[in-house]
Amino acid sequence: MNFTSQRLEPNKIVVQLEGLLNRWSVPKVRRGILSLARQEQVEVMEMDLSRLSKLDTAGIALMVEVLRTLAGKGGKLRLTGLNENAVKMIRLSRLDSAFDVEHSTSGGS
Amino acid sequence: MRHSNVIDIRGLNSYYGNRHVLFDIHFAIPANRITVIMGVSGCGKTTLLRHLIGLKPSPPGRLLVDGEDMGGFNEARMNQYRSRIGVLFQSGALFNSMSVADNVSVPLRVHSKLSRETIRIIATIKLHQVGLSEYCDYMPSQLSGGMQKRAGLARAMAMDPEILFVDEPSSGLDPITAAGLDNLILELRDTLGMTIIVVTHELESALHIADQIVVLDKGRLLAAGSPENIQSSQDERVVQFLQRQADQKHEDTEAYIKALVGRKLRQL
Amino acid sequence: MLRFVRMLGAAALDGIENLGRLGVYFWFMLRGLIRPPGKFWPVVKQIEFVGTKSFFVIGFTAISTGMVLGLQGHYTLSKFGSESVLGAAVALSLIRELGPVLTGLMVTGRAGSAMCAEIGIMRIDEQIDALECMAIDPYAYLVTPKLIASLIAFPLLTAYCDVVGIFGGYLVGVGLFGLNPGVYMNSVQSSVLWEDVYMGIVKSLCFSVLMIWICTYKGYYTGLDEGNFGPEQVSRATTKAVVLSSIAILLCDYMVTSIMT
Amino acid sequence: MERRGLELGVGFFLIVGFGCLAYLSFNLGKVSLWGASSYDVYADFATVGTLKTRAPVTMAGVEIGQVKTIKLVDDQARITLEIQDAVQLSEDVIASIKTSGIIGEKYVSISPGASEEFIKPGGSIRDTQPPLDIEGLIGQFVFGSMDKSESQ
Repeated sequence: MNFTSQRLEPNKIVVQLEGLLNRWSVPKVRRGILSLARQEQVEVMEMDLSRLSKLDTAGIALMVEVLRTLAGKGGKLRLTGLNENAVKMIRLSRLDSAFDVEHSTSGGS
Repeated sequence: MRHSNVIDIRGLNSYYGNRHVLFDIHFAIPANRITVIMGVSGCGKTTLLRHLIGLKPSPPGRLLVDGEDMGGFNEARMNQYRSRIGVLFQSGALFNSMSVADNVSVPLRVHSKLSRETIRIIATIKLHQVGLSEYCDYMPSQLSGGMQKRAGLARAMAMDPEILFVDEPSSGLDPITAAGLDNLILELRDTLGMTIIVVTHELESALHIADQIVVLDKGRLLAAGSPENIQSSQDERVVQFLQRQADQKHEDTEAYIKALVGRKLRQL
Repeated sequence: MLRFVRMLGAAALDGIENLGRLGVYFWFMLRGLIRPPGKFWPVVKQIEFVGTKSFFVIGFTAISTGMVLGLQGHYTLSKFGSESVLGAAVALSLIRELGPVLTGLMVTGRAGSAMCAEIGIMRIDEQIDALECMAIDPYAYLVTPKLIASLIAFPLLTAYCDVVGIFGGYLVGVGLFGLNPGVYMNSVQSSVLWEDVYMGIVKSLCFSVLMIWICTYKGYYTGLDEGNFGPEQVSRATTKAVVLSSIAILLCDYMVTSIMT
Repeated sequence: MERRGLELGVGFFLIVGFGCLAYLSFNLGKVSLWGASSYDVYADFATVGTLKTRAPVTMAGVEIGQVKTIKLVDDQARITLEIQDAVQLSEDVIASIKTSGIIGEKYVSISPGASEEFIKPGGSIRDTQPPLDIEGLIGQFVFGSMDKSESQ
């Protein structure tokens, strides 16, 4: 599990996740991603999941935490590049309305 | 490459002390499918389940997991197998000393390094899936039996298992909740490709969800096949089971009289 | 005749089997020490259950025992005109004997029975099966924290019992019979040796292990003798657990006393 | 909140429990935390009477140690005295066995010496006095053998 972050605008940050995001890898990246979301100016975080091979409920929980951090200061979390697995997991968790999901890549619906 | 049958049962016999409860059971549990084990109470369904989840040791060579003999599992290998499965027990088996959310968190707390926050969110997500997210901080004793069972299902799903064992999911539930559970089970198969084994005696629910139905009777395998096959079966006992006829020949008369008067009939 | 021999044989085999299982159980309980899950909070909770919640009952037992010792001791000693050693009599009998034994018995009745019932209910409700299916060692999860907590709580409760009991004797000796407070305390001080205190600690440690071992074992194997599981098996197991651990504590008390003196 | 109550209860229990245990061990049991704060000195007596191990050893009435062991060596009683580190014994001290009260326990009393040299740990006290033996005393008086030295 790896992630890289990129500051596009002063208030927008793009996080690219790579590999497996599951209950083994979440504890390793949680702190880093949350601290990005906590930065004062950041209002929009975009998570690029296109290189994510697997996502489990722990990964979803991490996204919820990020969402909560951002929502606390009026920010937004945007998910892009979801593969089929990610779309299913989010739908199974009944969170499709909570996340701002971009349904462009690989037909999930 | 994954073995297409997750579990192979090859001639399993089982005993409680001297009592013979399972006779030469033969069937396979295909991956990513729902297998329903049916039968009247006391037919050995639960015993079979206990073999499948390793609570009752299996004789060597009779039970294969991914082609590997479960009878030869040592403790570490068994724990590895168990980390892939989730089990919902008949009673729900919630720990009554802790809240519902804590119950769901137990496997995560023991087996992962996730933070308390993350675990709490996962527990809430799982409870939401079974329709109990408002009851996170209730104690099990404050829930109805059906709710306890649903919370137990949430706990069984906490680790995102590959194989889910469910013992009597709908007994004691109102029809609407039971139908909701059936749909959740179908959804788990469709979205996550889970292998699900359901033990039940409710025919309607079995026909609705099953990809494969296994019928047990008095410890013997009566029939195994798709729901259509089972329904069109010509076997007398299967037909009887399906039509839910009262089982007239259940007890043979002689044994009945003997039990009553303590001696053989002809001696009377 | 033959039947009697067979019955005897069966009983012996049964006994050996039970002993063997008890031994294996003990080993699993110890093995739990080095196995996950983490034990800090469970142990704290158990200390609260075994220790803090026994405070009142132990205090009450101790003070009444101390007062009775004071009364009886004064009666006997005054016949020899040596009331001045009342403190020694009370303190020594409490520290060497009554403190550990009374604490052991009272805590068995209060906490041991509850532990047995708790684990017994978990057994009949499939909760222990559920633990195993989550790949959690039920011994490490359920039993070992209780063992650690008792090993910590028992000596402390015993010490508390001794001190309160000595104070009870003081109340009677000084308050009722007008003994000089200095004489009483001096007699306590000069008679008690480290060896006596040490013996009390050893005893309380032995008793804590015995109580946990027997009470949780009986709970863990609830319904095993009868082969079926139900609430009445839990109550039966609890009764047996309390009786057996009390007997074990008394026997062990004699053995430790005879070895250490 | 529930957790705070738990912590408070357990903390309270631990404080009281360890307090009681400490009182029993240090005050009543006379344990010193600094275990090696004493040294051994030997003394041979013709007889020790009814002296018992763990009897106190005093100097000028102050307890400075206790009797550790009593053994028979060369037809004499050899006792080991455990003396507190803070106390140094001159070479020429005299150890005598005395009785506290009439029916009281025997104890070892050490009368101060004047020498500049001190007994080292593991050394022995040369001058000893056995307990007062009334019968013997009378015998000596009657048969006039007063010049027979009683101590070596």
